[in-house]
Amino acid sequence: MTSAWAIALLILSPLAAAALAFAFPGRGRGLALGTAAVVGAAIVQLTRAVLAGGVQTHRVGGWGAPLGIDLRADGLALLMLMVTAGIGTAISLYAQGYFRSGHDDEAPHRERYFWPLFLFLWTALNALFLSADIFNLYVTLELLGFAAVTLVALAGKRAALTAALRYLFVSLAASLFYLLGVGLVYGQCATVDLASLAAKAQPGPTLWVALALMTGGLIAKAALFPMHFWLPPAHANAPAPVSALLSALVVKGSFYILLRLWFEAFPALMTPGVAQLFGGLGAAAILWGSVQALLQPRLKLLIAYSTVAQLGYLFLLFPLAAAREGGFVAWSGGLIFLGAHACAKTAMFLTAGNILHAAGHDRIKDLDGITHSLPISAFAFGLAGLSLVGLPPSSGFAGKWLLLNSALAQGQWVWVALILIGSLLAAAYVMRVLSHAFTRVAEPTTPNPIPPVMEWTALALALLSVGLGFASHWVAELLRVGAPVLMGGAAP
Amino acid sequence: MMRRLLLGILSLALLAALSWAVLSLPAKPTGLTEASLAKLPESGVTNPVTAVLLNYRGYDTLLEVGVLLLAIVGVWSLRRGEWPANDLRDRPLLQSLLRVVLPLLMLAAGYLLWIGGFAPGGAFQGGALLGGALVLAMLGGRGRRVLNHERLLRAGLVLGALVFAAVCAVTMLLTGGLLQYPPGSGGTWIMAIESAALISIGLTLGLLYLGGRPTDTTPPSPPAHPTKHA
Amino acid sequence: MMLQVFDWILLLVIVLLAWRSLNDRDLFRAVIKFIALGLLIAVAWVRLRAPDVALAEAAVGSGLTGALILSALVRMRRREGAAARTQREDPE
Amino acid sequence: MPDTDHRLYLLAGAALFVIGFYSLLVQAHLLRRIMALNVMGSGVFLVFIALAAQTPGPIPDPVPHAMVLTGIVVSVCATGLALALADRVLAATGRVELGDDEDAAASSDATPVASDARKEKPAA
Repeated sequence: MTSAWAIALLILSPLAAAALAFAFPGRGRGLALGTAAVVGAAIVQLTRAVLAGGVQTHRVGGWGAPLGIDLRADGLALLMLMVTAGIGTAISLYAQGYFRSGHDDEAPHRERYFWPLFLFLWTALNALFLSADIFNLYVTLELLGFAAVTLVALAGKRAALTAALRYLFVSLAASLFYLLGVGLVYGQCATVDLASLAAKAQPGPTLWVALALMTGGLIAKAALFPMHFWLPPAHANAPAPVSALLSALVVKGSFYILLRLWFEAFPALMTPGVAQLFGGLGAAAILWGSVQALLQPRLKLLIAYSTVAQLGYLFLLFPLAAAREGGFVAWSGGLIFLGAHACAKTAMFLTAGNILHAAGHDRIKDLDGITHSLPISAFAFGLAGLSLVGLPPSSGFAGKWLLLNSALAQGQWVWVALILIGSLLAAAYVMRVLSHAFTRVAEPTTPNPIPPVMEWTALALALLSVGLGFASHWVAELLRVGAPVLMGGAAP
Repeated sequence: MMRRLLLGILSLALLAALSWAVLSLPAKPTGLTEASLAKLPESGVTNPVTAVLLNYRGYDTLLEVGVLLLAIVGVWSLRRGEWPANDLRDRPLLQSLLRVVLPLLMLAAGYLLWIGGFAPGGAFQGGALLGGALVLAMLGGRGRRVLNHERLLRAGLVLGALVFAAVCAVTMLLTGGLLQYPPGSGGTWIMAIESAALISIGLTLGLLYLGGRPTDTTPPSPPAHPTKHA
Repeated sequence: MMLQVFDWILLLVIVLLAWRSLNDRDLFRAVIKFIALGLLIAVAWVRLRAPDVALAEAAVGSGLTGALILSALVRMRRREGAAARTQREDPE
Repeated sequence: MPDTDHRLYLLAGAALFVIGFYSLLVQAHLLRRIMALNVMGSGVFLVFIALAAQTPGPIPDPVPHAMVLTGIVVSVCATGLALALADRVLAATGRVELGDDEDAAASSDATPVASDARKEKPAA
């Protein structure tokens, strides 16, 4: 398999599987697992190629930018593809158990539509991570948004429907902000190719406004404080596997585009003020999200607010990685943390789904003794919490450690303090859940049985989130391939 | 009221920023006109817009066909379709009009597809006409046989995406490049994609009007008798 | 000169119609204005020498979107009517 | 094309975008919000097409034209999806608006629909 084939298969196989899953209802799970296999093989191949030969670019149609569209795989894109594939595979295993263990009449309907929508989501994510063209990214964003919104609505309950519609409105308006920005950029620079933009972009009114529009749209989609309001209801009311996908991957798609825009296409516009502004919003997100998480009565809402908080860490990457000194340390730290959070959050939402199905509710104060009935799930939640808080040897620790080192090296004490406070708050809300879960009760209630696969997939992801910590050196090496020039990374 | 005022001020500020941005654009932006025209002979079509849509930036269109399919999957997952309330079944004159108009619309859709290669038109415009024809048919209480054949509908809806994906794979085999057509054969490949896409686009747009999955879409029995006596 | 005047009038009407179509108290009239707006925008595409886009706008942007919204309006009115009736039966 | 002032079209595009955005924020009715999003979209497309008309050469730049065609199709898909979802929301809540208050405290399980059937006062 050449790297061109690998790139093509990463997009074509989930797309074709999505279409087939719609045409042949009932084959969804097989198609999803088949996609997981093909995508996995393609990623292995592409990783080999990238580590051996640097950034892999494929010119669609043979035209090349600016007339054509380029697809590009560098270290960052590969990391995102890997995280997506890992979580996508886990969800492929988990979902059937989830939809069949619930006790409602609509479950077959939900399962039937879950598979094509899920595969469309996967298509959109793979296409987004490989795209090097800001208009093409718009199309992937729409694909991603439609799939995400519909998946939330699949829960069918009133709260889920309302949350889905609000999410759709935010998502569509945000896409239009982004698209208007793309139009202005094209008018100014006559190209929509990320790589060519860096050479052509000169700060000026048009580009400032364009970038502000695109950033505003992407911040809303990424649910960065103060545009986070739509996230908790949507993520908390969606079916558990969907919540996991949304928190772990979907919001990060928009974050990924922000990184590409500011660090690669428009580094000329990345002033210290802009970087500090992003950092400030991230700080507010960490504090606000964590406090809200502490106050939530329901487990899924707690996890959703935790997502609001943890997204804040990702935005610390802007002030820390924009510096030439120690920039790459922060860059790799932030992105390792992204992977850690994705796996941990998936594990947590899957656990919450297990609890909902087994106990029939997810009220935190009534979780006493849940370890007795769902020992594996409780253990998975604990492990995921370990990584979320950032305790060694988890990958959450590795990511935060690198961020801290970078902040220390640059003397940016505010961020040092913030990372530590955020970790303490995370420890507090994780403990809040665990203290209930591990409380012994005299007469444990007998829960509804759930398929073992639901527990084991949650555990696998929690283990992955911890275990990735041991691979952080390797991840950093991967990320070096094609890292932005801004931080002194190796230019392709 | 306070909220409106605040949002009004915010919007005016946005308007000012946007005006500033568009007025600062270069008076003669470079664009890609020249490049598009220069490569036009190699693209397999002579309408530059079609060349962009299905050749230079054909990959965008692949994803767009995916968006269309996703939209209908989403709508079907959300609700059951409803037959239009004010259907025209008991109007014989309109019925005979439809008998003429529907085939004409389908013919026009095919025509638009065909001329898209060298004049304004193409699969999207043709598909829109086809969708319009489907809407009219539904309003007239026609097309029931097709609409109740769910398997057939699903096949028609995914046709565009699957053919497009297949062309991507075949071009990979032939030239090693995604959507890189072998020299001289661009027109044929584009026509293959567009023909399949036309059917899917038309069906999608028409079925969006139905607003849901077509289970139990047997139209309610004609309301004529009970209402007349009421 | 004539054409410049035409552009001015066209764009003025487009902007006003856009405003009215979103803020008309009567929802039905608002929808009709919205559809008319789509047709006028198709004219703008012709003025900007974009016939491909004009065709798509007239068929999809104005025609189909308009039909979708209009039929949704009819459906919503029916549902709202039903909801209002059941509410009136409530003592509250 | 000397007889068309493209800046006028660019400004009109900006105006449509802002009108749509403002209405999206202040209007509560779901249909109006969906129409507002469409108007925003038209504004964006107007900017694209006006830009294309300005480029030197015998014909307008076909690249933005193709992008707008893509955008129009995406818009109609979004409208179809939004209308279907809005209808579900109406069926579930009896309201054609999104409440501000319900989600934060909403428990996902078994809240009776009736408790939420209160309607806001119709505007005059």
